[in-house]
Amino acid sequence: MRRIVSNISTQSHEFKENQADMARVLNEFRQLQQKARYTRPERDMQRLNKQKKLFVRDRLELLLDPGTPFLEFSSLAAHYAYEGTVPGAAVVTGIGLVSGREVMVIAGDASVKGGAWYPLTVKKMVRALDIAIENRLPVIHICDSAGGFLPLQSGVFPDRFAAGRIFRNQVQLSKMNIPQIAIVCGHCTAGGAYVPALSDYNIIVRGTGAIFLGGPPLVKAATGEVVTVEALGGCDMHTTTSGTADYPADNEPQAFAIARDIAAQFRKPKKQVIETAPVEAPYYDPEELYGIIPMDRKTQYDVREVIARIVDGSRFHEYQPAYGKTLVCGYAHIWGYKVGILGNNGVLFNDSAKKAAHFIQLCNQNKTPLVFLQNITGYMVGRTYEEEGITKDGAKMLMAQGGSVVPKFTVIIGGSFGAGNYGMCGRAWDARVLFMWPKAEIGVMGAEQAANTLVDIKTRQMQKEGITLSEKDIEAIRTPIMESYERDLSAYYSTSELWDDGILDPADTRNALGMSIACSLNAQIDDQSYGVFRF
Amino acid sequence: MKREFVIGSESYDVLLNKALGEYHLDVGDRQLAIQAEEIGSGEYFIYVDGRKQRAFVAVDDENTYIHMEGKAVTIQRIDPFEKIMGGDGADGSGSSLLAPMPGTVISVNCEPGQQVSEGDVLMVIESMKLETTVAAPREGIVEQVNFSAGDTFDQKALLVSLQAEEE
Amino acid sequence: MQRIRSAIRTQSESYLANKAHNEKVFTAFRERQERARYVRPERELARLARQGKMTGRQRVEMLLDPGTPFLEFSSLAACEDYDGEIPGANVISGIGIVSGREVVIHADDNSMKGGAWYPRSTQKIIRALDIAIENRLPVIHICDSAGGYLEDMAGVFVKGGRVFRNQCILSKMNIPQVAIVCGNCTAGGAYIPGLCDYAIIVRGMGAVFLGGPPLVKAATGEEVTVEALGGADMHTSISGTVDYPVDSEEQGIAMAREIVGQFRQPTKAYHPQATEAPYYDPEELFGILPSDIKVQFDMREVIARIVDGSRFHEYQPAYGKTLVCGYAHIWGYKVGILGNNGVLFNDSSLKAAHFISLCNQNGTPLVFLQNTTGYMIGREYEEKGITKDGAKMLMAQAGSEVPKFTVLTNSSFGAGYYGMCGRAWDPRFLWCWPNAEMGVMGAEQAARTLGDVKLAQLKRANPDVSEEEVAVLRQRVKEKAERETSAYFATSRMWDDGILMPTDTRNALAIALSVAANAPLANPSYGVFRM
Amino acid sequence: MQKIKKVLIANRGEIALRILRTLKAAGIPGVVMYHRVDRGAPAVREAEETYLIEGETPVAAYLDIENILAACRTTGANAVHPGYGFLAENAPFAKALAEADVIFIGPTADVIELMGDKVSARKFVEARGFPVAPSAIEEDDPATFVERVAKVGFPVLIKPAAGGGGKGMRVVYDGANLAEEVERGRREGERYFADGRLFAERFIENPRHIEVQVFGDQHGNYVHFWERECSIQRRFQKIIEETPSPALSPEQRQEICTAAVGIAEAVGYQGAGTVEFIYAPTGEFYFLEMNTRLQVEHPVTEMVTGYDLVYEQLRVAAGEALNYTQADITQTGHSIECRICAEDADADFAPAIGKLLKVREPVGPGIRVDSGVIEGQDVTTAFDPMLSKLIVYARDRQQCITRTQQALRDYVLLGVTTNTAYLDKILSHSDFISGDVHTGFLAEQADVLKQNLSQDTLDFLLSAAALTDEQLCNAVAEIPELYAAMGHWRN
Repeated sequence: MRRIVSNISTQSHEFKENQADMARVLNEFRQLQQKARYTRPERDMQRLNKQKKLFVRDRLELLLDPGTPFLEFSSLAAHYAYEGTVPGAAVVTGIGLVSGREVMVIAGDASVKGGAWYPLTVKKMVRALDIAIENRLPVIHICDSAGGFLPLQSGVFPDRFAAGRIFRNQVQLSKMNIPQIAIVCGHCTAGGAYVPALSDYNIIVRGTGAIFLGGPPLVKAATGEVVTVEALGGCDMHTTTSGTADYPADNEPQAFAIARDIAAQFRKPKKQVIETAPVEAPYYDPEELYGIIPMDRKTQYDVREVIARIVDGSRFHEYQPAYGKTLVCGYAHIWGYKVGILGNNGVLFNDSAKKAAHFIQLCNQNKTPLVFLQNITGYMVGRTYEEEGITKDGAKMLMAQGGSVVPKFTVIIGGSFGAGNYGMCGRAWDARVLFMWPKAEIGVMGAEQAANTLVDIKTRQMQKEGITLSEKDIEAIRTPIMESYERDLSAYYSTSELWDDGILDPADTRNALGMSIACSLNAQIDDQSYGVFRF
Repeated sequence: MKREFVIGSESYDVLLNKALGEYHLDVGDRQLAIQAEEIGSGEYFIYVDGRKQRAFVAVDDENTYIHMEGKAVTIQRIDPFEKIMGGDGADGSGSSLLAPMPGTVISVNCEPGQQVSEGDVLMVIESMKLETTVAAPREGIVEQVNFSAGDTFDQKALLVSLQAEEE
Repeated sequence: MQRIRSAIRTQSESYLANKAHNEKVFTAFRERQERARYVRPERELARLARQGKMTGRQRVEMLLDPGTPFLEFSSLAACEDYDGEIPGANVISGIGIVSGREVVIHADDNSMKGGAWYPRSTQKIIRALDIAIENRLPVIHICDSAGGYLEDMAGVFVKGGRVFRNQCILSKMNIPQVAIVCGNCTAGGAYIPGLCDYAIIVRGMGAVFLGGPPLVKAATGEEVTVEALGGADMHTSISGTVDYPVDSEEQGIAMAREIVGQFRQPTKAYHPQATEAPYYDPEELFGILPSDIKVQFDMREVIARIVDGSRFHEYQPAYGKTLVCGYAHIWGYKVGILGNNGVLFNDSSLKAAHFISLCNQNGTPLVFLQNTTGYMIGREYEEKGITKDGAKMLMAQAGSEVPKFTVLTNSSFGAGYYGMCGRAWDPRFLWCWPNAEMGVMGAEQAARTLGDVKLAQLKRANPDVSEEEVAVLRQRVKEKAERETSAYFATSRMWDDGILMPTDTRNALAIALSVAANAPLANPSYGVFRM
Repeated sequence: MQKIKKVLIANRGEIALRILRTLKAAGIPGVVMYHRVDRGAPAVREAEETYLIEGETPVAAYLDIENILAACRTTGANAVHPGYGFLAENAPFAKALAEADVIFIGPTADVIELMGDKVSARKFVEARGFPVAPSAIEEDDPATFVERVAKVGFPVLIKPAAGGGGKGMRVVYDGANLAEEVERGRREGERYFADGRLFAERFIENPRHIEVQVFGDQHGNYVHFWERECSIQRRFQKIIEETPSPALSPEQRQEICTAAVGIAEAVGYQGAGTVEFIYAPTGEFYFLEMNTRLQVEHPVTEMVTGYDLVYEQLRVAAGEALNYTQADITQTGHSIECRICAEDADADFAPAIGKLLKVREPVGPGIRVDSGVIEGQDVTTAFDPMLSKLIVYARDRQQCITRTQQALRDYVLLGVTTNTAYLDKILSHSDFISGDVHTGFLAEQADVLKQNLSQDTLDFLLSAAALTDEQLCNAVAEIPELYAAMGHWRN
């Protein structure tokens, strides 16, 4: 495989400007992430301390194999929700290694509102369990939650992907023979009690862990019975009397050590075999991405420069290099795993869409996972293209992509607009994971375009009512719309709403993809099959 | 994976990993590229960042003995996770010893106020034609003994209780 | 199979009181549904007349085989969103019979805001397509939408992709789809016909393009007419994006019927036996359902008014009596019914897990009739392992291979809602009765708990709170709790597949049972039961 | 040597093997008696004939005279070599053998009795004009012993009248707790030697310990085999011995050796014996005691003189006459012996136990290892912690030191903590190299002699420990390569 020849000059003014801009953006991103991870009100930390409970991040370090990576999902979930008072949606999820096994970790963050479940908490947990199901990953639940956040119960409780889905997914995992461990470090009340109960193995920490369908106050209210937490659902009761919990632990570190021991008993998954090659670091420094990604999202740049900084040895076998050039397709290796990459280099035309459909089929046939690098404003519009059947060519691409049996991975590296988001395997299309870069944007159309369209409508309405608007009036309407749109388009908004699995530092993309691909191979790849292509 | 290596009174936390065929050892904030080549039974060439030493190594359950650079050093190996595990907690540090099944007390081997160690026999009971010893699950002071020899008891009867542990 | 002996006396005071109360509740529902279906602003109807278009609902009626039922989904979707201005979320969806085949119909409701897609619209389409996937039903799309509602595009766009993803999956599953393009299909919407096996376009009315003329002009400066850019003739003769040109909507619908007539009839996983009407009049349900949600009623009385001949083989009649389990037939289809008769105890949970396993073993679909306040709490039950017994029930229920159907008859609170196959547990269909309430806890309890919290907050800020202020706060919290636990709140958000009149339950379940048989049944298999 | 038909070796460890080797070379059958705990020991393995003994403790078994008499009866051994330690200087034992008509390879019982008792030995020597340090003997008047000790002058050394090997010795620096120390010394004497009588003498600061190997036959011939320097001691026990002593001028050497032969002659000594002297920094020397047996450190003498002292013992015991004169015995070159002990020098010489997992003895010119252990053997606290002796010979002292150091470094003993590195450290000390040492040297230099590991060595050690930790490597192998390569990455 040939090495991509980069045309980037790291000494150029443009590069340095881009780099400085990215430094600013990344700095902001890291600060936000740091804050979401570690900054807590003093009294919450004191409370944990008083309860002899560990901070969720420390729990993770006790659980995970030392010196191994952890791919955290959606660290900025709920960033814009609940006035920003629920960092990370009060739960930490991610893939890590425990006793050498790839596992999904779902850890309630009791330092945020006692670990109460907000609607986005539940969404994040359900998503993590979906990832576990899709990738057949054992799950380790670290339970420490005050329970559903009552004022928002309607967002937590009833819907298909609300809290019930957590337990439903647990059952599916069990049915699929994918083990789960629950470590009960705090209270598991009401529905939450089912998290340990539906786990194959559970550990409960003496003195702090408790499991009950109704806690002492509720019991008192319902039946008048007065009972202590320990007697109602404490460690010793459940491990000796009810059998609802399996392993008593004297303290949290011991509980995590037990969990590690349990995980060591898990059968190792039989991995789907795909093509691999010896691992090679990218020839070009991934940090050069900072200077490659333009300051202005609308400035076009060559996606090959991105590929060169993600793949092994910066080597890339480009498929149909002369055809449908607005979509770059080809094979490469990431951490040794062979992948088929589709990266946008402009608007999707008929030929680019057909090229995509063809290349996706090839990858399905030879069981090569797909990586989509989205930087797309959509499919080409206009008479020529409609006459050529842009819709049905786009539909071919969707049919091939939506019908794929190989795992798909999406990184939104720039814009993700219109049907391009769909064609390039957006959220609705079941990418195993979907990440965004900090400057990425996602929406039906760009903010400016949307704002203009809306202002047009408003102006026409006013005109109908006989009012003519001055430039200033129009600006006054436009500006707030623009601002609100820009927010809604931003990666931060997307990640807040869990439309993605998290924002990535571009230089982290290689590792994130490497881990995601490795995990995806726990599920066997079916034989290929498609729907009907509209030819 | 981590180990705590103890040499004399000094303790060293190390982290070993193997990436792309190469072992790396993290010691403090330094990372060493290391390798061992067994050249004879218990005899090795050890490479650290490209430098070489010959070493004789013998290992038993607890220690590693290394003869290198003309001297022998004993290194105690501690798996931090096993260290945390300690007891399995199964018997718990619980305070109440409940009868596992109905039966008769054969003998009482402790009295209230007595200091007992983990594993001390507190009572011998008989049921289902089997004699079972009731042992102290942890160190502590006997709080209450609820039966005398010859007494019968029901399942889950509180046989002996220990004073609660100080927080 | 024995007939249930009803203990209801239709002349009793409580019966009559209940009936009076429920008639009000049910009438209010009917009125609300009528409004959502048919009442439209004059100017919208005038616009349609001007364009020579039928309403979405008229199109559906014309499409269906005459004299056959239509099981509409979520007729009151979005009824509590968007100020109630987007009736049925601008989408009509349901199961009907076309050319003798059961199909899912998705028709854009063009009679409000040009049929624009709101977030709830795409949600409703996606749900209809999910139903099609789960039950292997062909889909007929009647397209006539102004496109995504721009002011809420964030809510439409990212999740909306699932419409098209589901279309691809249906195609991959060999389940045919037909699109009738009666209006503009712009941007993403263009993919609905694009991804269908068969697409029909009405000349002069329908158009398909990724970007309409204004967008094209803005993007490239090109000026082009709708017809030239994406009209019937262009697509059916030049691009090949659409298959059949037709001259009118009526012709389009007729063409669709002809196409559906070509579909292979599905192989059913199970078949009905001869049917029998319920012995007891379903209308009596009006007097059985209590006027106060806290008053207990015997679920057997409900079963007696839903199942064939009111016959019911009750399983373990003496054990775990707060859950009624047994076999019955609905329109000839054998079902296993689980109905709540009180709080779920350890024994009732074990009974449920056992009975569900039996039904999976013998391939009997499950019907859950919910009236639950949850699982029993307290020391004794925790010691007996109520959580792990509940977990067994969940494990059996969620691990089920047979189709499941859920009806919320009265209250659905706490984990009981989950155990009895709530929304997250993938019942093929889930309906609420108009009187039903759902939530983590009952409205009263929620209002009390939340009110206490809010009051404490208020008192921290202002220690001299007046009695009136307290009363106002309590009232506000109570109203909010009541609203959020109501069936309307639920159906607006599509936590269900629609509100159902109790008397319609028998028919709805029968249609559901029939379509569910399109998907083959897998052998029973479960996760690990925590013993 | 017709008189000696078969020799019972009434000892264990390295000395048993060392005696056995000479017997084998001389063509005399040897029997090795052993306690069960020693069943894997090299002497037991190499012996053609063995004899199992029992006792309440392993030590008691070797000390049981009846055991030995029975062994002789059973095996038909008509001679017993006691080695050193155990019953080597036990007069009743020598008597019992004589009564049983078994040859005791050593001096006569009365000589043992005379010289084995420090007090009587001292009196005997003093009376015959040999130099003796100021002292007090308890027996003379037990009631005034403490006062008399105080009169000897501080510091004073109190030691059991019977005994040796440094056991039960204590230095008292002032009168404050003298009575208490005396009492303690008595108890220890009773415990070690079943004899609580004490003896005190002036403690000479920074003395050297120099001893002379003497030999006598049954025909009135007496020679010496020159001196040995034994000043390197820890807890009053020698761990490095050498010959010639770097401290003596030829005149002094002659003087001290002549004195030693004189004492041997005075007592009519038969066989191998050692006369020990205290050698003060000022150059005076005093008689300390006489050991009526072979010494642990005898090999250094063998190395520089070329004689097999065990062989000579056999000959004398068989009644043969020394067939050489003093002039025939020359000191050539230099020899050092290191006692390899199972102990932790860095933890106050705490005895170490364990299984010898790996043993690899040094080899090379001038290197002799007298070992009592082999790989796989358990080292317990049942006996003395000495595992083996490393004896090195070279043309001069300087070469001998470096050769010894190299041999120590090459000596692999794993599984039990030993003092090889400590010995190496001593040999590297500039005072040792210049020969400027005394019996308190090790205590004085304890800090300097502590082991310290350089960063570099530590890196290698930790690496070796990690890479040979099978469990650790297995756990590491559990981590898929990808994750190991990424390390502690966080997004």
